[in-house]
Amino acid sequence: MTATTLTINNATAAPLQEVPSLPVNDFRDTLQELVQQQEHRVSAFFGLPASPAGRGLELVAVLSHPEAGKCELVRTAVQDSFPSLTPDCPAFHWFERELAEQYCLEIPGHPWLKPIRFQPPLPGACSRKTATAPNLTVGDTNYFTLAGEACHEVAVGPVHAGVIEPGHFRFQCLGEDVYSLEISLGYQHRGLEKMLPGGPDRRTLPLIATASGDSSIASTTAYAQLCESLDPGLQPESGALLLRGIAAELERLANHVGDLGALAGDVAFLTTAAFCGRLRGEFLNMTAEICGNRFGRNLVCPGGVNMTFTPAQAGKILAWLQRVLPEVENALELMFESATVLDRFEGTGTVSKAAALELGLVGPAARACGVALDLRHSHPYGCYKVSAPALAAGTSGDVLARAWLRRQEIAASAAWLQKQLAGWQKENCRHRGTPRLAPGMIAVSMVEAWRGEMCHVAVTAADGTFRRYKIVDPSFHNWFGLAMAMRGEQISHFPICNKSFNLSYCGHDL
Amino acid sequence: MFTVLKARLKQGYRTGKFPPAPPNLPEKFQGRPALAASQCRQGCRACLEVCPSAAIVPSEGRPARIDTGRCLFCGECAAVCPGEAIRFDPAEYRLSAFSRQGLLDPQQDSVPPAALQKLCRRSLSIRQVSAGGCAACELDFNVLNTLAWDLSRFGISVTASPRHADCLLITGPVSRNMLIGLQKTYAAMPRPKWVIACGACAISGGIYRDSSECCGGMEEIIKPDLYIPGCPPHPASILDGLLRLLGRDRDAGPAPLPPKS
Amino acid sequence: MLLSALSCFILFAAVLFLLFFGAVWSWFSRRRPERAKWLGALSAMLGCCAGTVLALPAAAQWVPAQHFAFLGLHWQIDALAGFFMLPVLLLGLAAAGHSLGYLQGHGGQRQGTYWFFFNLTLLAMLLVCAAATYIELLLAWELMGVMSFALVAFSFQEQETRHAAWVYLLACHAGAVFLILMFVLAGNPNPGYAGTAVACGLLGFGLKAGFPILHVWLPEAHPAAPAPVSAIMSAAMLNLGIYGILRFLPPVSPGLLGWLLLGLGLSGALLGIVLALAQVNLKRLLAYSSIENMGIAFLGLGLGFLGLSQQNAAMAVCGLGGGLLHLWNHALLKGTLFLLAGAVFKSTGTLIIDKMGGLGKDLPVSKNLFIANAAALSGLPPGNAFLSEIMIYLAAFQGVLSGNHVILAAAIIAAVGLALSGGLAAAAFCKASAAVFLGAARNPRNHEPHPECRLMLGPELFLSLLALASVIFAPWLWENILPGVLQQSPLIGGGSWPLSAEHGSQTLSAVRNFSFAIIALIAVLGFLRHRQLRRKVLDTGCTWDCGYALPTARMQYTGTAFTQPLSDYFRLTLGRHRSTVPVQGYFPQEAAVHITASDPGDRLVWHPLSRFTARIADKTRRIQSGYLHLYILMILIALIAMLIYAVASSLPPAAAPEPALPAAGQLHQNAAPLQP
Amino acid sequence: MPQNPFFWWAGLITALLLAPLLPGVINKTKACFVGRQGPSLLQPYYNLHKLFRKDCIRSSTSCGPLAWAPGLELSALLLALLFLPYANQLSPFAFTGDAFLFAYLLGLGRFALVIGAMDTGSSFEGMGASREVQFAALTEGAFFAVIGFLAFASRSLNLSEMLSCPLPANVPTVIAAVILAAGIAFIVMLVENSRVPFDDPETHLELTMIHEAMILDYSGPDLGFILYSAALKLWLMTALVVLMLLPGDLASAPVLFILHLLGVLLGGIVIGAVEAVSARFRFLKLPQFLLGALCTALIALALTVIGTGGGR
Repeated sequence: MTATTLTINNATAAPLQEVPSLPVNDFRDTLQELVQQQEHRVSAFFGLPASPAGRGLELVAVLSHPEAGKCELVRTAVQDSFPSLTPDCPAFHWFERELAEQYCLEIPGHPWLKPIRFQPPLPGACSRKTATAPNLTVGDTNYFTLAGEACHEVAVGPVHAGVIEPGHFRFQCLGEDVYSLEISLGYQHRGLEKMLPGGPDRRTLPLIATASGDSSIASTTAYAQLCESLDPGLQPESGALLLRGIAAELERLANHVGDLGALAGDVAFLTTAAFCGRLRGEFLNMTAEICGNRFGRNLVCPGGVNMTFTPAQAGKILAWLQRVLPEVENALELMFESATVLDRFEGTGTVSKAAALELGLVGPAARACGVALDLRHSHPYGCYKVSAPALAAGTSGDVLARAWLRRQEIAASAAWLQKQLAGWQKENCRHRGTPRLAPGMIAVSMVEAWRGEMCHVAVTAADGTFRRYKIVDPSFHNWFGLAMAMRGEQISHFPICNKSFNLSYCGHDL
Repeated sequence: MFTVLKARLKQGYRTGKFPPAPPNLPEKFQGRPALAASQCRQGCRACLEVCPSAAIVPSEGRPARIDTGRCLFCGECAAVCPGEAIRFDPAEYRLSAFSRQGLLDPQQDSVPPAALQKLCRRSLSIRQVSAGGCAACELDFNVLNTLAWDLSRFGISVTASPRHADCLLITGPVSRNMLIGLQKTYAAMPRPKWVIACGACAISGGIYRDSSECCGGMEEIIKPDLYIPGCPPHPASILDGLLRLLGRDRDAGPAPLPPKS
Repeated sequence: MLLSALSCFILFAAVLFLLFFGAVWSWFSRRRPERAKWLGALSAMLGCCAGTVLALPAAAQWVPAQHFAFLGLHWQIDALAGFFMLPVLLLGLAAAGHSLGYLQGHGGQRQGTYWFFFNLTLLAMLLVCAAATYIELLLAWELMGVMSFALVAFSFQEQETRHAAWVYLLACHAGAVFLILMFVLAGNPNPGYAGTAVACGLLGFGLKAGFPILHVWLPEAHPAAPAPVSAIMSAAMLNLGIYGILRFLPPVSPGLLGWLLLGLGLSGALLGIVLALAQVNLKRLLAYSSIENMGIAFLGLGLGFLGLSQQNAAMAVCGLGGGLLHLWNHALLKGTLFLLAGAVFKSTGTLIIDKMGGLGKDLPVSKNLFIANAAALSGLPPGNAFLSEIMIYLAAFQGVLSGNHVILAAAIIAAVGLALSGGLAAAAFCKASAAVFLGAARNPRNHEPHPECRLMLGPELFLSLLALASVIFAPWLWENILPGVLQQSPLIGGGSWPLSAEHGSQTLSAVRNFSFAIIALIAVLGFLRHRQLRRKVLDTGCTWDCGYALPTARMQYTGTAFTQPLSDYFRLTLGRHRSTVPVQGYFPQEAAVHITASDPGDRLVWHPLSRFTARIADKTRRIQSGYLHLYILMILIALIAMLIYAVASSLPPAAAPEPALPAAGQLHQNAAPLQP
Repeated sequence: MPQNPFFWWAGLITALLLAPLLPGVINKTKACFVGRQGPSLLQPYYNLHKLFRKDCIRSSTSCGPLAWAPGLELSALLLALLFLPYANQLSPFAFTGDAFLFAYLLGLGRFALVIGAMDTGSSFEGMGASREVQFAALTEGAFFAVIGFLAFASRSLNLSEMLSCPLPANVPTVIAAVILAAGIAFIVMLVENSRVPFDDPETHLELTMIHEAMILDYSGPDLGFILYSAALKLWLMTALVVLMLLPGDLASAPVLFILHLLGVLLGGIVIGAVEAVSARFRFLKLPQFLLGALCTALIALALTVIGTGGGR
């Protein structure tokens, strides 16, 4: 095949001109070929308006291969319509729904073309359609319904029972049996993608950090890498990269421990729930010890990190970690030894490996199905180019697999962290700079957040500002996986299925 | 049973001593910001230019003030200030106020609602609604239910149904999509009822105050009775605010310090 | 107020005359619907009132038992007959009133036809109660069957109704055949036939009373008939099966009868209620609940007969009395519920529970009556059915205390079964009341629901008040009526010791007092709540919907969903069939689930049997060659075979061909469900 | 056994007053198990005090039952309280067969709650109600088997005598049977009161709750009624188990009074401990579990029959 795509490394940039612009049909064939025959993943697929007001829209696809460690870029220009790829490659379904919503693009052939965020069209959407865009009521769409007088719906959300973010779940049920679940989000939509073009400015970093509040380190790292790839003068030193890695693994530990505790809580296994709830706080406090904020809000910045980190601090955190880790092990042991807990987890909410591949699931949700997918290994970036925590794997794809996988990852990250902290030499790695971006470029930065692949893509305008900034949160890939996990389940299992995925609403809604 | 008991011995008793003992704050904690007028250089706008959420309010003739209701506690202003006039007090976590004005000037703060203190002093049910937040405020509010903070010992609980709630705790800048849900939840609560805005977004819209998809916080929708600043607020700040709201100041420790002038 | 024998006779004749005359006259004036309606209804109501004046003193033994010949036949009205006449009369009165409202809109000749058969059905039921010998019983029984068949077939335009009516007719005739057999065999001096006679009697009467497996006609016929007719059939006509057993069953040892009734009762109670749980048709649910309640009554009687055989007076009295009391309580409650189901049907035009919902706002009085009667029928205090159930529990626990291991085991299983059926009944009636009256309307109705009809409300209220009254008067009923009633049964009264009402009457009065304590407490608490809320502003808001913008009525449990876990648990019994268009692929476009529950009696017994007979019939068709000489040859062979058999066994040859009859009856009944 | 009605009345009044303490004890125990301070023992009282002062919100879907259900449930439980022999003193309201009235009064309370829940037309409440009737129906059998055992062991049909009669302590099988039956009664208590491992009163997840899901729409005094009723029911059933295990001829009435009170509070601690150490079962497994409970109760009865040589 001649160069139908542009191949670049993770966290690098290339002139937009070099990305082949194919006719729509060739574009579709290329994507289909890459995804179906060559097992590529769809990492991002988004619209790029020619100009804020005028007509004309380009579609850009970023595909990655789970082993080759490269990203394939390809684009096409469309008018009002783009024939759907979903019937052949289900991995595109959510992206196409997003395109239809953001740019009023017609996607003929899409089986479930419904809004995913209930957001008004973005600037640059087909102007003819924008005028007729319906005044949306959030959550008002044609849900799939089950026929039969006896059937009923259970509608959960947007305001859920616990302290959780809002989202709407529509179950098609008959009593306790769930026949199908449809997830309708958008309640957390804050217009983030609308606010980013024109940057980077003083708001950009805080905005990126709040894309998904529990993955601030991962988001800001992805953003920093983008800026660094677009500004050759802004190169972080190795210590800063390592500190980013340390913070990212602490974030992973905190969230995984918290998730396992929440899972225990949902089956009313009080002790582990309580212990893990506290232990999660310990990891957050370690992050706060490094940067003052429990979520690492102002740690990572383009060009390096915002904080100093001394061997003394490293020693303190190492000691702290060594005190906490046996307690974590103890709390988890308790849960995984309890027969009643295992009985609830085993065989519940199963997703098959085939479905995980076809739908393009990422992160622990995919790894638990036996899909070995980890950007720290496949597309190494930052400090992971030197060494990365061991790759965890599961097979059965049920709640137990997802819980067990988290336990493995906790062990792997903890071991890696201990090694890095023990070897910390640098006195000061603080370094920050103001990005001056190269114009007319496209850059891709993918990081392995604790939920999985997070992909940021930026296209710069002629004046060195962002023309388009695309964030693909791992949750964006995984929400549909949760819906699949609930097919044919008991409705009382939904909370543990949901917790075992623990997806981000705000990361999806942006 | 025995493994559980063994684990319990290993894990120990973990409810923190805060309050009334001061909380364990990290060294680099960014607490209440203060702007020392004496060190502030006339005509210098460095802090105004870097502040991502316009939290520094300039005023004619007088030194600028810092609106904690907008502040993200990122510390950029302190970093760029040539006179080192801005300082984030690493020990001052007590940030809550009972009026919007109190966030600008703690001395002008109003008193907490007396009816609430009479009715809910020992039993407060909170219905939390997340309205466009980034999940950080939610997570740090959730932390209060863990062993270490143990909200339940003060008689404060989180309920599933707004029908059981006395208090609505909002996080997030109130996205347009969440407005109906928020209003329905408030309407579903039995009277008397109160509202808490938790985090910069809920108070003023925070970093999203300019977004066309957000309503810029609670202020215009339902007037809050308690404001808890921060992005996200530290659990200690939230707990302190809740206890002050309930009139359990003795539990909550010493009164917040007046800002240094 | 003693009535002389003569006045009794005159009253009896008057009742029969009123009913008959009303029937005939409304038939002849069927071209004038208004006249036919009022003639029929008034005569039925007057007849029932007059009948009550006759039956109540008889039941209460204020007058001695009366025997008289009338129309050349022998009739008697004693305590037993009076006791079983009372539900017929009271239900007849209520149903006649209710029919006036229910039949509104039925013009043409239908009114006259309806009242003709209605009055004659009542007449036949009274005659069954008053029959003194076999002949009268059989005549009245057959009349009852045919007349009520016509009522079941009232809405004959619907295919389902026609099918139900045919099944019912076959069941009636099969029952009659068994009864004839019973009388023939019982008259035979050969003791070897006694057992068969009892078996035939139980089959014949059991077909009417809804014995398990024999019950299959019941859930077909009751929903098909107009609601007032279902009320009469379910509340009064089923009882007559038990009446037949108590009065006409050939002598049999109480122990054997006790075990039989206990087994039948327990299986009937559990089977009935498990099936009721799974129903989506409101009247079908009520019909299955009738099977359950008949089962409970049998359980009581069975325990009572066991007590008799054990010479355990407390057990015998509590069991027999409790069983009879339960029949009475069930009659009032189920009558009301069927009438209410009629009101629901009139209002919505459907009986499918899953299509309803939110009717409580349109029919407020009916809703309250339905919930109250449903709770009472689930055996919950302060309802009247609890009084009879507690007596049956007492009987069972007397058995537990008796010291006999076998009785102990049976009694504890009976008690546990009764408890289980009580819990399931509560579930079934929660489903019925909730899915019909509560929540929001599931389907947008195509017409405005009719307002509550006073003509229908009156009888419903009347029966409910009677149910309340029977709580008040239960101890009196227990002490003054039931012993006398039981004494009249040849199966019981022949015992060597008198039945004393002492057992249990203390319990009944205590329960009655506590029932009123509950009502008083509710009133007090209601008042307190009212006072507490008086000074406050009461807000009204929609049910908590998680803040979703557009909640719909589909977001509430349907009746089927409500009982889905329990039905799934009993799926082996229910034979539930899910026909699904499965949810397929990642983006399903269409899917559906329809659940049907089939009757195990039909599924496991009658359908295989009918398939078998159809196969046999298919094979024997070859014999039907159409050549006359072949038939003559066959007759010859048959005659010779009979001759040989008669000579060999030296028995009267008349008895030999008889057993072929029931088989034929069954065959018809089984073939019926196969009709398209 | 000496009768002293004063102690029965004292027991009744204690039950009415101290019932809300029991959930407090359970929560405190759970807090101890995980190492936190936990809510105050008196927290349930504070909650009730607050609720009775708040306003109500009526659901517009409701057509009545939502308003009267809490009162009906409370009245049923108040009456049921009259039949227990507190401190092993015979209840002055006892009559032959009151055990059945006791059981059915609990059923009435449940019916009221379920109808009230269905009145809201909410799928969560429907879900809770559906589960409630399911488990209640299946528990009923086990409960009656326990009553059968008690009736046989005490040769009485009156709950007071069943629970307070001295047992043939010299027969080991009977002792074993009593413990077995009390275990079943304890399980019945856990199911009836929606405790772990059958239901979880803590996780506020609509989709997995039973009791909590049914009361989502009550507010103010109505919710207060319901919470108080729930506390009463918990006290009632715990006292039942305690009285089964407390031999009537053990001591004098004042001592028995103290013992029965301590027993109930200890019951709260045991419930708390059970909740702390076990996860909640799958709903699908519960019916088998309850069936097992029924069989065990029947085994207890059989043991007694064999132990006492088959009756008198």
